[in-house]
Amino acid sequence: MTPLDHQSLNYTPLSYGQLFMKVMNRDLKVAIHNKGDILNPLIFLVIVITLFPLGIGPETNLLTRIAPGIIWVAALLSALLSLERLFKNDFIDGSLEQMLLSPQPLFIMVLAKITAHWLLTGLPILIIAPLLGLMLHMEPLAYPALMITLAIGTPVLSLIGAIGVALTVGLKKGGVLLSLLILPLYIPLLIFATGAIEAASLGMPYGSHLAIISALLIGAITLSPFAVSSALRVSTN
Amino acid sequence: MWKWLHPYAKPERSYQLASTLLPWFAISSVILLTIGVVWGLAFAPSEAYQKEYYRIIYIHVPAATLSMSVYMAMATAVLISMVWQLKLADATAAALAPVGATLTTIALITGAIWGAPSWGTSWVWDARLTSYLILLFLYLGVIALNNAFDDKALASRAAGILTLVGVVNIPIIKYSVEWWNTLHQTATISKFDSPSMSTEMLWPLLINITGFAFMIGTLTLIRFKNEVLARNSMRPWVIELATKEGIK
Amino acid sequence: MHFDSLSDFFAMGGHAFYVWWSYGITFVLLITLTVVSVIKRKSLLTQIAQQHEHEKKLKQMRKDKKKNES
Amino acid sequence: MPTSLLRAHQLTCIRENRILFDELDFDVNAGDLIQIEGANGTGKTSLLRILAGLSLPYEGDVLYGQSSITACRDEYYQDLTFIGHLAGVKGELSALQNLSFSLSIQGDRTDNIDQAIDNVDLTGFENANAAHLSAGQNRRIALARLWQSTSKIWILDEPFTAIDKSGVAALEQLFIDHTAQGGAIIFTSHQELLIANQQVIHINLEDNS
Amino acid sequence: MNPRRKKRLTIISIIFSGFAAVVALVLFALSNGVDLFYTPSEIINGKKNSGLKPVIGQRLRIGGMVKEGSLVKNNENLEVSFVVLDNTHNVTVTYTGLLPDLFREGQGIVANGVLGENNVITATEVLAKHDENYIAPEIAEAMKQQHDAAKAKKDAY
Repeated sequence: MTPLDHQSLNYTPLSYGQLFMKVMNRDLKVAIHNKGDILNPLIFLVIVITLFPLGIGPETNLLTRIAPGIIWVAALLSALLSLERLFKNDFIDGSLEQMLLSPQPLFIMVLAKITAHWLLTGLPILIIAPLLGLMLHMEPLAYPALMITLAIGTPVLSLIGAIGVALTVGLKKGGVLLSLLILPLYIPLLIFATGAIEAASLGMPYGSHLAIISALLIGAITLSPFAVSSALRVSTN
Repeated sequence: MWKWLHPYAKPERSYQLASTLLPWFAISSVILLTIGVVWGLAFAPSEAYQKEYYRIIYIHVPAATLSMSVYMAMATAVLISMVWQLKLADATAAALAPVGATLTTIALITGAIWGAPSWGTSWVWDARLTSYLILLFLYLGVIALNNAFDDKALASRAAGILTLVGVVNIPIIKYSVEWWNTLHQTATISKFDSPSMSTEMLWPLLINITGFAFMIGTLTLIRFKNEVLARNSMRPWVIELATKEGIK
Repeated sequence: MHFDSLSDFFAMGGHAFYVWWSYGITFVLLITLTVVSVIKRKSLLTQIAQQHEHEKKLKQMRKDKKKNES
Repeated sequence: MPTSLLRAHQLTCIRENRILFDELDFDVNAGDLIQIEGANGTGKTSLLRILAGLSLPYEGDVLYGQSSITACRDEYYQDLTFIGHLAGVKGELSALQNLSFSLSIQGDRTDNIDQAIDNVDLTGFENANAAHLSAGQNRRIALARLWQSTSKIWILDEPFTAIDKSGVAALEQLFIDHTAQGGAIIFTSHQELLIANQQVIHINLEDNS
Repeated sequence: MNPRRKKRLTIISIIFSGFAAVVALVLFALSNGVDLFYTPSEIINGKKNSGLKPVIGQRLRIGGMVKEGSLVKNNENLEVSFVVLDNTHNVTVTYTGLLPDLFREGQGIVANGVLGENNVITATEVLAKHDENYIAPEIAEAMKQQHDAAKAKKDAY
């Protein structure tokens, strides 16, 4: 029951892998208790996509043409909706503060939290994407491209979005600001993802589009954890 | 080597320095812009194909090139503030953002007006124009973050992170015309020894670019002084200044 | 002078609309930014002065209170 | 000559254009029990957050060893346990899960967690979700970390809030043990400590501004 | 290893390898071309690097010079057709609508449209692309004369 003599003797750091898994597992466990947080953005996505055929008329050719754009824009908006949760709850209950005070590298914990966020929001989009394609009469040739772009692209949504959330987490009215900060950064992803799907629907190769999206993903993985870490230290000040 | 700079790291001294420089910058910019604009509008010859409306170049090109330079200056100020913890660098970055946003808006609007007669469209979604639009959004985001926090120092650090993230966009804007086949032509004066422009057209353009640079300097100095005042509102010298000039 | 007459100058070879709009908008935007920045300075100084006055008053009140107590 | 663990150097804090404290200097030595005092809004919490490196001072520096804490975060945080206003406890997880998670990311001892749970009188509640426990119990989950702590410097913001009498006594005993072993504690509290023969250093922020 | 050094090493290696991967991917993408832009010879022979050929019904963007004397106007409606060429190949473009001010034979254009049979492109939009050169009319005239003179000289031999 007695603490410390020499702190450095007792201090046992986790390996980076252990730390990553610990944080990610905790976030997943917490999310299981808040099922609405996972389901609501997904339902939002489906509803937005339903609105398009209703709004512009169910003309098949037109829908086929704009399907990639609609799916991606809807995915983008639903990501935006779910992002707020990434750090907000932790900020409110003080566990974010404890993470900032940890002697272990913050960027690993941040990356773990973003990964958990993607597993909870990006992955479900990927799973229901074929259904969305059907609703919009998407060109059959384009399905593989849709799946691949979503698989590489949705992590980018979480990674870049995390920067915006981290910057605004301490603010009372961060929501609108968040979209102003993040949506412009999403534009390149949107352009190349829809470009790839469009190329695929014409039976053309889309490898170079995928290369650009992969470059975005790798760039985001590299930079985002550090940007998020320093942003968190600023905005919780 | 940097010793002479040291006194200017104090807010009061740099405020005074800005006040001394301000009239010179303002006068230079007014003179240069008057010469450049009058020359460009009235005396420069018309262009072989675009006739008279090519004269938009005399504001479009300075605004466009300098708005990117302003962004780079802002990013440099952010880096300086992060590495050396210089509060004045924060003030500089915050002062630059609205100036850069205005220039970007000017570049986009004049570009759209120019595109209508020459290309046959005001706007195309090609790489150059899109990345330029993103630049405007980045500026707006930086301004919004600067205003979102009550504490100026915090606001600057938050805006600084976004500024650095956005630097990725600058090479994309710059090289978009070469990497992609955009409708936008490549740079006219990328090489000074043989610019792709007749000399009697080039001179007013160069004068106008310098004039715009001084204009930017003027506006930045005015805003820089404001930022220094706002960030040091507790200091006796600011209070003294405020009681002298503030209450009417 | 490149143009033959003043009206030629204003007509800009039939493209007056494009040229004058560009220059006009640029002028308006730059002037607006200048004016806003200058006004900002005035309001900032006023605000700082007012805050200072307010604090002076508060300090005086505290002093008076202490005097009365003792 | 006592060993200095932490030094506040010329700390100035400004919030909403109000100077909370100005050029504050003090040393935190091994064995010190420091109570920060002052009325509401005098900047107690701000000071603690600055000392923990969560906020930046307007001017001045907090030194750990020879260097500023922002320059040696990792080393400093090995040596620091901070418990703020917020418990940092997830309502969705059990007391045990909460405690073991925060111990492992803080690099504290994770052996003997049951004993730590017992120290804060939570035996029997360890598997209940924290959301179903009372405010005092949530607070105790956070405080249980102190018994497992491997760090010398403790910064505690109102540690006695919502804690009952026996809890306060146990905590005070822990304070005595910790300082006796060369640790240092900086805390805020609206109540006087009950323990006798313990030298408490008082820093009053109202004197400063 | 000392934790601080371990952390620094991890950060540096992550950033370095990430940067290298990004550059490699972008270079790969650029070498293949990511846009829908084709020159006339690319429409006929496929893209230079990838041999990629557009398919009939594909929306694309074409760029090139308008061939001298190829512009045919239909006076009843605004339908026009013209030939776009680069160094080696020709492609016909048809378009209904007003042409931009700078459109003229011998000038560069960019058209958005759909590829049809026989490499005929039905354009939905024709835009004039002008280069980065700005020259006064007299000089343009002088250059043209010089050019013609050189040509005449060449023809004379």
